[in-house]
Amino acid sequence: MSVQELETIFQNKIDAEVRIEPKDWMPEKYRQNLIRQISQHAHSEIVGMLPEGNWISRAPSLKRKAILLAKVQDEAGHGLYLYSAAETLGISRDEMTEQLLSGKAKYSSIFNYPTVTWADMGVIGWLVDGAAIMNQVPLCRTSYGPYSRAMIRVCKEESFHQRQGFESLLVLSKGTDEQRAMLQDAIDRWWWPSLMMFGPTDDASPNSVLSMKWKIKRFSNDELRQRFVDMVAEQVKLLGMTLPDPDLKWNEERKHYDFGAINWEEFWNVVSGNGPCNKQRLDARQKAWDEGAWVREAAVAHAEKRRQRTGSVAA
Amino acid sequence: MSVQELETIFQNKIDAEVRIEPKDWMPEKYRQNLIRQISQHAHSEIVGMLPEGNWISRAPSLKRKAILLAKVQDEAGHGLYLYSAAETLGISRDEMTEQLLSGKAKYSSIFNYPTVTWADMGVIGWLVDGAAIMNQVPLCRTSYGPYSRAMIRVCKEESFHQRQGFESLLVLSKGTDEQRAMLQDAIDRWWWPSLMMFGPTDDASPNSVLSMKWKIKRFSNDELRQRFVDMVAEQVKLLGMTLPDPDLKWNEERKHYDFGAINWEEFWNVVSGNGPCNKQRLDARQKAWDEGAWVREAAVAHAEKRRQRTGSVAA
Amino acid sequence: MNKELFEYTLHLADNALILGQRNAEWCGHGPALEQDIALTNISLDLIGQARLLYQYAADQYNAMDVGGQAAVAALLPKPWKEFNRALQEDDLAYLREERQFRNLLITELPKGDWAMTILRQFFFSAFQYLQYQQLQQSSDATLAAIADKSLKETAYHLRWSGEWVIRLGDGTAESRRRIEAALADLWMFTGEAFVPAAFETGIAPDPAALRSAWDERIGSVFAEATLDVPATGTWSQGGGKRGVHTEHLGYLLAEMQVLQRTYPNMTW
Amino acid sequence: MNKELFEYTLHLADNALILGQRNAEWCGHGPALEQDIALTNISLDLIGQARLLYQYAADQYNAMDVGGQAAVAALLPKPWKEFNRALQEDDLAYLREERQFRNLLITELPKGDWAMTILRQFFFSAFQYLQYQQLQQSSDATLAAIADKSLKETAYHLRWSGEWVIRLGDGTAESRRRIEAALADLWMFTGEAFVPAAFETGIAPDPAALRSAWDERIGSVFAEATLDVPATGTWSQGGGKRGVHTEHLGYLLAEMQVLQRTYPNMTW
Repeated sequence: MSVQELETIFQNKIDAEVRIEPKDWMPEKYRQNLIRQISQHAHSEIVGMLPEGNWISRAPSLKRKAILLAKVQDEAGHGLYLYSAAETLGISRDEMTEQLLSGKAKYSSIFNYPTVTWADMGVIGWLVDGAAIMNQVPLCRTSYGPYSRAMIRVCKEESFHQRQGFESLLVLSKGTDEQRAMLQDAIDRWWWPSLMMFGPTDDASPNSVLSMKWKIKRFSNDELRQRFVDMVAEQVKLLGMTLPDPDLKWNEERKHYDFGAINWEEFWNVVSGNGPCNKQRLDARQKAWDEGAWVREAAVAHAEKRRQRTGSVAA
Repeated sequence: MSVQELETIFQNKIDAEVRIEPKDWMPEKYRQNLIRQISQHAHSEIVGMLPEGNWISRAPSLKRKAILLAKVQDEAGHGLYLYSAAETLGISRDEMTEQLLSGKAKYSSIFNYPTVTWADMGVIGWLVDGAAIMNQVPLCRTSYGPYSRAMIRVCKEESFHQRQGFESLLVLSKGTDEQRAMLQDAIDRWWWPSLMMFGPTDDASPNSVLSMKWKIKRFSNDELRQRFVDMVAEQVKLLGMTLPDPDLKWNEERKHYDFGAINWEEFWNVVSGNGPCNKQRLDARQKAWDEGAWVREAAVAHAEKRRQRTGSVAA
Repeated sequence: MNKELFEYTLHLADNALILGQRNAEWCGHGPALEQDIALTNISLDLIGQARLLYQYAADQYNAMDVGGQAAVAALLPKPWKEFNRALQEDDLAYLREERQFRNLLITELPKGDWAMTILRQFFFSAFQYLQYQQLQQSSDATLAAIADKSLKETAYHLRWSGEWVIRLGDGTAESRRRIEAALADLWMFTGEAFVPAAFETGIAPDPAALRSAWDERIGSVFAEATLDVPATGTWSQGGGKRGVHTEHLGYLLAEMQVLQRTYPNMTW
Repeated sequence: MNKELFEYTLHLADNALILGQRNAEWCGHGPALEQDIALTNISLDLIGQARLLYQYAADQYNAMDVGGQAAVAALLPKPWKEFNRALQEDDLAYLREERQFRNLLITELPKGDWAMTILRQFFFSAFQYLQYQQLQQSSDATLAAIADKSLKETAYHLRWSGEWVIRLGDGTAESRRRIEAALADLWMFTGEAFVPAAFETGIAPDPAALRSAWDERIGSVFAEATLDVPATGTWSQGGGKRGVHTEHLGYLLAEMQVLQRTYPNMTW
């Protein structure tokens, strides 16, 4: 079959909502696009452990400590599913880790902001996980089978995290003046970075067109961002808090909330390495990787010794 | 002159209270004895920085933080004077450090106990520095000149530390119930180890006889210990606290306080390496030494570059 | 009697909490994702056990008569005395002072490298497993139930850490060097568990009776790991069970308790 | 006006305290006794400066009328509000929360290795020296007097740290590698000092005016150290002056404040 014929079959499958599986033929660009996106998503889970991990040791109750630990652990699990999904496309976890550490692969810029108070834990669950879910739910139907299946598991757990996050904020919102002030402060700091999580506006989003055609993506950045604003603008009322945007208001005509201009200069700054914690996050991953090297080597060496012993017994 | 004549001259000087100076002839055993004692004393100052250093970051007021920092810094200074005094006997600071780290040279066992609460800072000043001064004041008249002069400076500062320590305990003793309980607890933990600082009883003290003859030492361990008990048994009343010894009581006949039996098994255990913090203290010194190596090397290399440049300019 | 049970319950809870807290420091920093997840699991199990035990200790206290409460007053968190409400699990975890903690010293030591963490976990789990086995038979129904529930978890911790001891001992030269260094640091902290404290009487089983089974377990794993077991009967550290801790615990508590100290008696 | 001066005084005090606290971590652990002593001296100087500045801030507050006090309420330590006594230096150091601290981010970064500590001290002292020089001329007599007293100390810190930058830059390959790594970590934290905060108006001199003199000082020492000065005008971290700190400060405060949080309002 010619490449053109293969491409036609491929696109027909996509259009018919048939999942592409690892052994199926796929355009090289589709494969590369997926590797980029899945590994970026996996890296985001792993780097995303750090800002929340920052408060595990200081969680204010044992119940919250356990919830937070379990949540960060889930993120490690998501990283595992996603690395596995990407591996079906012919790249190893070690290669992906190399790309993360060298800066070649990206991760979500939101994790380059510091977690400054305990309230950040709940607000991350609510806004950051909320934005992530908004991005991710459509990915449960994405055209590549292993990715879609990984996302179904991820989304289920993420929704749970988001509910937990919001629940912890409800507790704060009913708490003392200090707790309410802490909550408002956290919302003020995380609101705009959360909006940036949907990526550049549609006209400035280079990879989007092809991703839509191949049904890797199903909604544009701006569509998803608007949905998120509409959702959060209502939820924040339940907390008795406000969003730090004087331009936020319901537009009866559009049946959507209008909102103020996003500081794209900050966005590109953080993406290009100049966020408050970019270096700190990569240094932490590099350190874990380097300090884990002897452990991974020992595990391999021991397994090899075992194998040889079993072999010689069998022989 | 024969060695015997030299020895006679030497002992006459000693008996006439003339100080021995670095260039004077001295018996090899006198030299070795002094090196052992002075370097042990220097090491004690340096290792002694660690238990107190443990509370610098947590001192409960800025005034106390500054006092504690300055005190620990003074101990570094004492270490410097004493290493310098020992160096006049033909041993380098690096050699002495090697001996400390290898375990060949000892330091005062008192520093192998952990500092558990803030009250330990004051109690160390009062009891540990108090016992040290009791040991050290006679050393201001010790027969070896550089050692005697170093000790005059050391003792002056130590007395100041002891007064400061006691003053901080007076504050605690007038404080809240918690502060008083913290103080009594610290006294209970440090009392017996402080008594052990005077070393084994006279009949079990191997180096003492010669040291007395050479006027390196001037009072026996038991004499000094008794003076210390007599002093502290009175001072503790000013604090409204008690010493943890049911046998402690004034003996009208001896005009001294009687006191209970010391647990010499614990003493020898700690001396031989089995104290609560022996390994921790040496590990800390080893770490500082190892991590400082590149710094010391850089300083030497830079000085050498400078010297060469100056040389070539001059040439 | 009540006092001993209360203090013993705190001892068990403190062991679980402090080691859980230490292990949690690895979360996000493990040598590989799988190990990160496994150690976090252990940490979660331990914190879960601590919660059950603190709740039980609080229940005991709340049910005591005035005389019983007075007898354990020295173990209670001071700030709580002004809250005017029943004692709760978090009061015990977050508001007691260092001298009131009854955990074994081995649980509070810094996490060190992976070898230190693994070996400490192995030593501790081997003890805790035997301790919970004894407690399953306890006449105290609540302790027996908690032990029963926790035993499955601990069996897993023991197996997992034992496998890692074997991997590191019989892995590379580097892993062997590291686990031997960890052994040199840790061995002196292993004896404390077996020396009965004043509160280990009556309902609390005698820990000294567990020593030989523990030795056997260590011996068999070490044999497979090609490691030498240090001489038993050597000198051992102690103090944790009477609240005299290493210099490490204070820092751990300052960090762990900071929010409860800064914002006392709030709901989170 | 009063508010700005109060907040500015806290900013100066927090800078000195937090860096003093960081440097004190070296006490007993320095690369050689002489350096241990020298860095402890710097730490002592900084803590001494912090005490004068906190005392002055407390004096300002205690002398304010009700309106003035209300305007700075958000900067005050909450527990103090129940002490029913005048504000004191230690209340400001020990009982404010992280979001209330106004120090530059560079002062709170972990001490790192000797190269990191030295280079941070050099960058900071070079700024503080210029800042105190400006303040010597201040119309606020107390600030002018504190600056005047502190300037001699700071001149020494600057000279000492500058000499070490030269030693490390022009020492061994290893020392050069390390100071270059420290530079890569620190440079992005150097710009914050020069961006005026809302409280740097009126009595507080304009820090932006100090940039060129600072650049010059850095340039001349770096030249001698054979180090390259990174491009100026690159992106810079910020947030410390409005209380948004790095993830490091919370841990430092938890440790530093633990006794005052555990035993509030006692005399030590």
